[in-house]
Amino acid sequence: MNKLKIALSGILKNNPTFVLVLGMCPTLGTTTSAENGMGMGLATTAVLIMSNLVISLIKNLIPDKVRIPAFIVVIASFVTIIQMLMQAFVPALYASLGVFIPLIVVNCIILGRAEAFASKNSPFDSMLDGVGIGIGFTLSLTVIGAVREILGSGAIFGINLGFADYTPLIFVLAPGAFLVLGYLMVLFNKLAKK
Amino acid sequence: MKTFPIGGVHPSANKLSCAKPIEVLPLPEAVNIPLAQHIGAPAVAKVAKGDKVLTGQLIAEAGSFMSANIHSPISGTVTAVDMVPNGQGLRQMMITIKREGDEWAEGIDRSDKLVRECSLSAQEIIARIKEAGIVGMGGATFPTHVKLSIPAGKKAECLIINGVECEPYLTSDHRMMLEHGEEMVVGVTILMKAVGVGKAYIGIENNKPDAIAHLSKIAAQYKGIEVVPLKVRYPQGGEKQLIAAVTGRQVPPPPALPIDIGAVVCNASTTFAVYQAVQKRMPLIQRVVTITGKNLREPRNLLTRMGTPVSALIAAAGGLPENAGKVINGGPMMGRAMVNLDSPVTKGCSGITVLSERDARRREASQCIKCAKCVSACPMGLEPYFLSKMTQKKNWDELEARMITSCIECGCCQSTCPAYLPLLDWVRLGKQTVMGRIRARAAAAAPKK
Amino acid sequence: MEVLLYTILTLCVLGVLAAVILYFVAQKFRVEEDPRIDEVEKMLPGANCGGCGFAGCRGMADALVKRDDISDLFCPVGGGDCMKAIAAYLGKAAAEKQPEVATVRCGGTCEKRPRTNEYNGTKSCAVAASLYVGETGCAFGCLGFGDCVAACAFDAIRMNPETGLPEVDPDKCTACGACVKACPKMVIELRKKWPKNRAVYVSCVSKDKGAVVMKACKAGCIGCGKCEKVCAFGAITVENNLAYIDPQKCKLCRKCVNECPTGAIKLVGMDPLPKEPKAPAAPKAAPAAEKAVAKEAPKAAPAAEKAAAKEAPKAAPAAEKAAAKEAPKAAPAAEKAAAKEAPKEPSHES
Amino acid sequence: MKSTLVNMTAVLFGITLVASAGVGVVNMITEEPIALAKEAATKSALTEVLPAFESTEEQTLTIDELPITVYTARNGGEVAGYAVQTMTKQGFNGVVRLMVGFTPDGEVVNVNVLEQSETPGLGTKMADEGNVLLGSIQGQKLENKKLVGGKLAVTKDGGDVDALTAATISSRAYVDAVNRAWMAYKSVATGVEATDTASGATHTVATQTNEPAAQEGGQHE
Amino acid sequence: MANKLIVAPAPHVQTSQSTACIMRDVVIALMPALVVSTIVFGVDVLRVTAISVAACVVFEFLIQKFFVNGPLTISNWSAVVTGVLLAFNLPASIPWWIVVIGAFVAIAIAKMTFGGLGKNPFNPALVGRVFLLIAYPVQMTTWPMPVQGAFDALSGATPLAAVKHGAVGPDALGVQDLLLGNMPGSLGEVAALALLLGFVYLLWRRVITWHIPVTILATMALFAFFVALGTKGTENPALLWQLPLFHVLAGGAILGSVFMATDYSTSPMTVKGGVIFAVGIGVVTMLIRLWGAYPEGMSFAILMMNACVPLINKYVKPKRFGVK
Amino acid sequence: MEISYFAIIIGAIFVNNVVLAQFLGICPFLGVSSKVETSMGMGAAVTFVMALTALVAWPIQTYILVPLHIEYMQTIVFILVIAALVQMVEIMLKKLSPSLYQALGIFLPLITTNCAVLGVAILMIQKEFDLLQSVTYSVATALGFALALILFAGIRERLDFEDVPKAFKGIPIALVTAGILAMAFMGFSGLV
Ligand SMILES: Cc1cc2nc3c(=O)[nH]c(=O)nc-3n(C[C@H](O)[C@H](O)[C@H](O)COP(=O)(O)O)c2cc1C
Ligand SMILES: Cc1cc2nc3c(=O)[nH]c(=O)nc-3n(C[C@H](O)[C@H](O)[C@H](O)COP(=O)(O)O)c2cc1C
Ligand SMILES: Cc1cc2nc3c(=O)[nH]c(=O)nc-3n(C[C@H](O)[C@H](O)[C@H](O)COP(=O)(O)O)c2cc1C
Ligand SMILES: Cc1cc2nc3c(=O)[nH]c(=O)nc-3n(C[C@H](O)[C@H](O)[C@H](O)CO)c2cc1C
Ligand code: SF4
Ligand code: SF4
Ligand code: SF4
Ligand code: SF4
Ligand code: FES
Repeated sequence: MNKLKIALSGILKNNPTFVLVLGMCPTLGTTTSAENGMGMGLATTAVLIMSNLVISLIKNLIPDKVRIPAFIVVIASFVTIIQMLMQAFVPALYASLGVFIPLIVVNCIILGRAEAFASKNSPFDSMLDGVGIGIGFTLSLTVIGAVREILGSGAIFGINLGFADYTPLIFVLAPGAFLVLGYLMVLFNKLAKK
Repeated sequence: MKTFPIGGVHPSANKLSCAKPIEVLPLPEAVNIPLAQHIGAPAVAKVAKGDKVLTGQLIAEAGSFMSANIHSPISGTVTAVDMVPNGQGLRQMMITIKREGDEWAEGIDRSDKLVRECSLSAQEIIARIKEAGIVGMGGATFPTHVKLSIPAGKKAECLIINGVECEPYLTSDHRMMLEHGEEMVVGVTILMKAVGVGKAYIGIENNKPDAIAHLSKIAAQYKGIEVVPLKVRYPQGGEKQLIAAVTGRQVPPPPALPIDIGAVVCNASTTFAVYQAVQKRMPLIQRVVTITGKNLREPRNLLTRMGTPVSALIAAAGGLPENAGKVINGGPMMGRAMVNLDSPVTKGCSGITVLSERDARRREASQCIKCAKCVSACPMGLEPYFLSKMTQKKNWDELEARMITSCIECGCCQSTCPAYLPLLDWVRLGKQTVMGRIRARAAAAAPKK
Repeated sequence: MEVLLYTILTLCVLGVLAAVILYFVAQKFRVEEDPRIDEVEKMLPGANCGGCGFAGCRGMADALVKRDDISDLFCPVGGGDCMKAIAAYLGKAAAEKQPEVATVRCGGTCEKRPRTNEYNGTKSCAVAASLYVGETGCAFGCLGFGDCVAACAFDAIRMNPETGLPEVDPDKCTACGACVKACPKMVIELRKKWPKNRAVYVSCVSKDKGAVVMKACKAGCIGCGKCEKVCAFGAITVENNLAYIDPQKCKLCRKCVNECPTGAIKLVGMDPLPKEPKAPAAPKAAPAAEKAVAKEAPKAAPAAEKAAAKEAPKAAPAAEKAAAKEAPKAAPAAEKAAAKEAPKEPSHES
Repeated sequence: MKSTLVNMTAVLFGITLVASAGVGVVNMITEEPIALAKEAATKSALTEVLPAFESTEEQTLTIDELPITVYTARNGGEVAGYAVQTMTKQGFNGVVRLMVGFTPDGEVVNVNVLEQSETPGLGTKMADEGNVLLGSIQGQKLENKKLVGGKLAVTKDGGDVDALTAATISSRAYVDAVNRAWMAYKSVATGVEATDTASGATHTVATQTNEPAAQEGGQHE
Repeated sequence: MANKLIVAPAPHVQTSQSTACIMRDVVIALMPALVVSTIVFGVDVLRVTAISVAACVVFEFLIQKFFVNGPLTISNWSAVVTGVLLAFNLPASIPWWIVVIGAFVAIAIAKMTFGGLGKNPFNPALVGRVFLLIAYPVQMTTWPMPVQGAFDALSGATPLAAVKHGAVGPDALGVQDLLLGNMPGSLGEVAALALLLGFVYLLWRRVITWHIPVTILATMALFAFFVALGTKGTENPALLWQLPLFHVLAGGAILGSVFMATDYSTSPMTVKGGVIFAVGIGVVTMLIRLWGAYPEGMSFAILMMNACVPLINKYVKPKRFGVK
Repeated sequence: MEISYFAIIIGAIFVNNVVLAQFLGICPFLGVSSKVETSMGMGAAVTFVMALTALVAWPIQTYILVPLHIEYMQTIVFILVIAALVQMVEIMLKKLSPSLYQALGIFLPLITTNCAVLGVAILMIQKEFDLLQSVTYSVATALGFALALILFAGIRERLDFEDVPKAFKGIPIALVTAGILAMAFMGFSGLV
């Protein structure tokens, strides 16, 4: 398979958010601002790349019955590592992402890619897949975060755009997350079709 | 005032011809007699091309138990036994007779004399009814002798005469009750004897106060016959609704029948026909047909021989008006729109309604607004909107579970829908399909046993 | 260091415990199952996302293995390739059969069949059919409300507003038969699909007597029987005032087409024979050709047809044109080959 | 691979071994930065609400069933002030956590909102600089305020703390938390148990490295 | 006969009460309340209503024109109803652009996204209202005082808010004030009497049946009665009728139960279902009013029960003829 | 910490509904909600697993992780235990009660990757509940999940029935609906 294609397919064709509709919890829960969305996306990407790599390395060693526990331990280890690193070096972001960092473990994207791709492909390809999907995820989350931030708090990446008094707060709250994602998905599908 | 328990609508009555006495329509030059004028197997023709027949002569015999005899309504020569288009343009086997005078078969008492006494046994009564080829004249055309033969193990408790005539426009039963009330009540006593009950009710909506008064007076002279005035509401004339209105009891969903709760229902005109058949040996060769419509010059009630072309009735009412849009065999709620005006009047035809083009054309349907008016209008407690939509989605199992087979096709739902959705169009289709599936299932299950 | 030790200890103990317990539980509670379910599950992406509508990939695998018709099951993660692979593994690809195409057997266009009334009910053939004869005088023909069009999942059948009749796009039609089932008038038939979508068929289903037909429709079959007489292969029978061409016996010789007084026999993909038919060789050549390839499912076209193809190059695609021109003598062989190949095409298309 | 007992166990053992070793090592590496980060966070919260100080000492009390932490800030041996990490559950959306700084004689130095999930634009104004709530108490001794039943109260309830516009609930929560802080302060600074405190002071740990009650992750927005 | 005969399956009669006719009746039924509201709050009321209606109609038109294919349906008046009801849920002092945003949410998100009239599972006007409430809480909870005879004790809070925060008791406002609308509040909720007039009109025109509104109000009254009984009822018997009456008359109880809970597409299709739905609304409303953070719970309660409607429709079937 | 069970239950089901307010378990919420019956099965399965998780995770945290000062291993340990547990239950259920397996078991693999389960385990520790409170909290949360799922499935069945605009079919309309539902659920805020 064309290596570039593997990496790129995660952005459009296999976009984890808009096409595969996986990993919805962090997608909704952490996108109160562009920055948070991006942070979550990057953290997930890191875990994704590493777990894809490791899983494809050890894929042949794992007996069927313990496949899920084994994969999950690998993933969870990386998540814990990321968690500790973030806690140590970007404590503010860590605080605002809250419980969603440990929950990267159960992000369906990661286990999904592990099973769907990494357990069948070579380590390098798997890593590329992780990169592609990760970028797709990060981009989606950033866009959703940006839209919510603009609509909800009249700012982007924390920069006030000057109409904060007129913006509907609801977009940084739970209902806004669903609405923004819903309409962005329609938009994405329309654009992707063209 | 009594009425049925759920649903129903109030279409404007438009009983234009209710004050018009019954008149006799001149005999037609030729008649077409369909062999299938009733529910069940078609009758079997007993005559062939070229045969001479007399008025009242048997020309086709019941093809099986669930079938009915057919008699010639005129005298003359059989010119054909062939496929002829019916009112809906569909080909149907009919006997065509060219009229030559009006010579009656023997044994038929054509006098007006009222014969009260009837000494026949129940079997004999039913035999005479069968011989006269009587079928339900309220529209369903169910062979009356079949209905009166109570199956073993069941017992009739009361007889209900359907004098409701809840369809807008139609007045034939109304006029019949007014002008032949005496005979009809005798008919009731005969029917009571036939099914072995001591109690009969005549249900009449209270928009016919004259008929209620008239029949009450007559019924008072007989034992066990009671006239029940009913609150005006369509489809009070529906068999199940009428039973519920009169007795308060509800016929369970299909396949249960009225007899399961001990009721037998006969239409008022049928009852009169029964009187004539039993007491006068008069076969069912003519009936009162209302020809009506807002734009007709002269709406009338006409005593018409079977097989007479509908066009003759229209001509007798002053011809088809300039703006006529629809000609309906029956009333506007349940009647069938016709394409072929040369088609014959049959045993089940109680009226011909002519609508102007403006009234005839359906209004443009929009989308359902979930007003639930159809649900509350349905006298069977169904959910017409769901049934209609699910038929379109072909979800037959769900349709069966939602009891689509209970639908009596009264049209309340569709006529009340503010979005003008063609609900019954679909429900009817769904009902047919589901009934087909049920029958197929029964057929598949049967041989195993 | 102590913490590190505890960490390793705890996790390893838990890991081993999990493995041991899982092993014994799996041993003790083993359930025999169709092994293909496991296989199919492995072929699925395993995201357990529920996107297929089943609870997890195993549910989907189970359905794939157990259901006979898997055409409406789809895994959004795995995509089309994945589904194809599984179908191949399970051997559930549609069995190959003689190619057929839906054929609308009604020629009663608006022009040939005057409207006698105006239908104002639900625009559905089923509804109209259960009510009455239809907008025209013909009690058998197409009602024109397009139930068949709605039934087709492949967009292969369209209503032609000019004629008021549905038209099948033979290239899109998969012969699934949905339209045949949908039509309450039984106007549509699945007929043998000839190469280049050629066809000869009676485009009428009216069993009315000739006189009645003529009154209702100028294009109807009046049951005169002329076609039956002219057909050398006994492919045509007239019953109940209606001619029927058996697609298995018909050789596309087209003689009947010119014979029909009302034009009820329709010819597709070929030019008609010249009005005064000569082609003396044709009938004789045909049986021979037939014998030669008697075992082949779609029988080879007679030589006469080849001649026609030459005469009407515009009707035939370029490739065939070339072949016909280059080696007119070899044409039958080429055509035979084409005919043999043809059956496979539609099933690939689906 | 086939699932036999040996290889199942071996594989899971191997994976958990490597994984735990890896995670353990990273933990050892990050332990210190994490602690430092946490300390920095606490410290910055403390410095914001207190006058300059050198060291703190921490003490956890339970007041009205909620854990309240009092940091006694010292300059040398002298008490520089008290910072009270206080909380309430009466916010519009649940928990509100404040850090309230007192001078040794009970003047409110400053209030820092540590955690709240009030409605943005309404209740969240309590965290804005110079909001009316803070304005009502900053630089004042609380016993000099108009008390209702011995407690601070918003104007609507008869007190004299101005409420945030259209956010009385949040304001009440704020005041409730400050009341708690005040009691904790009194109990630590004067050694007298607050009058209506259910249970008294618990343990006192005099180290700075001890984790302050972690900020809960429950907040979602 | 001029033309060909027309043929269609029975029935051959149709009601004259079209969709547009029904919607127009709802608008007419809302007019008394509009008049009272204008008297209470001044011309601002007309401004807000006009903007809301215009915005709803324009949005519906634009969406149908450019995004959905299908016939234009703005002539069926349903957008007008949504517009008026949305306006009735806003304070008179609301800035125009918030009204427009609310109308957009109501029409574009809550209605047209789902396919338009009759397909939306949630009440559009209420979605618009709740959206605004959450998005612009300050503006949405700033109530202007009635132009005449301002009611001091409330100082700009609605009676419900005032009672909730304990500023006044439920008897602070007389029944007369509640009925005639002499209190701060949203446009449509202040005039109980005018709303009841509309109710009677709708009943008379057979647009709605009494089941849902009456059940909601009865549930609320009962709930309040038991609460009063459970708390101070024994000491203060007057509360036993004051609290129920107050909760039924104050706030959006009547507006919501008569006009918004009865919205066809978002309420159950059977009478039995309607009663379940209505009891649910009554209970949830009182829960929120008494113990929740919001002083007014009607909008949330209706939306919440809207979510249950599909389940109710699925499991609650009408009384079938002949089935016991 | 004293918290009334009533408050925990109401809080977890309505006020802080997992799906609509906390954004946990969204994938199965969107995936397994097209039929009411299916979503009931899923709801029951989640309830069962969550109760089990609380029963196991709480002792592990209290008696292993905390005493050994390895709280940072929480994520790994919990998820390993949950995954093994779910798989075990699945295997056992298949054998012991095929009918129950048909109803619930088929949802089990989905639940391993349902972040609501791990999320609840982590949150209940964060909230410093005792064992009984933890179990109450987990079950209530699961019920909240089931409630949202079932309501949602009802609405989606209706949407399917109603032919919503093509562009919105499927997930987008489900998200918009969830948004409105979340708005409605905000009405419960402050209830406890
Ligand atoms: C298959 C069949 C069997 C029937 N058997 C009886 C019967 O045994 N006794 C009876 O009183 N009516 C019987 N009926 C008549 C119906 O109850 C009813 O009178 C008839 O269908 C016309 O009623 P309608 O116009 O309301 O449809 C039967 C009808 C059908 C279709
Ligand atoms: C909706 C509906 C309305 C009916 N209205 C009448 C009516 O007004 N008068 C009547 O005699 N029969 C009416 N019928 C037919 C009766 O159901 C029933 O068939 C008839 O009373 C039985 O008597 P018969 O068999 O003598 O016709 C109606 C049927 C239906 C389904
Ligand atoms: C969407 C919304 C969010 C709200 N958020 C808060 C809040 O965060 N804090 C608060 O005290 N009240 C909040 N409220 C409650 C109301 O504004 C309530 O009326 C107010 O707290 C009491 O009114 P008052 O402060 O004007 O007297 C909110 C109301 C709405 C509609
Ligand atoms: C009795 C009745 C009540 C209505 N109530 C509302 C309402 O509360 N909110 C609204 O947006 N539309 C309402 N409408 C208008 C219309 O039904 C609504 O826009 C539909 O929900 C759109 O599908 C109502 C209509 C009627 C007939
Ligand atoms: S036609 Fe059928 S569904 Fe419609 S109202 Fe009558 S009984 Fe009910
Ligand atoms: S009457 Fe018409 S608009 Fe009303 S619910 Fe029934 S189908 Fe829908
Ligand atoms: S429905 Fe099937 S057979 Fe008919 S046209 Fe379409 S593909 Fe062909
Ligand atoms: S072919 Fe049949 S289904 Fe198709 S339009 Fe004609 S009548 Fe209808
Ligand atoms: S990310 Fe939470 S369930 Fe998928």
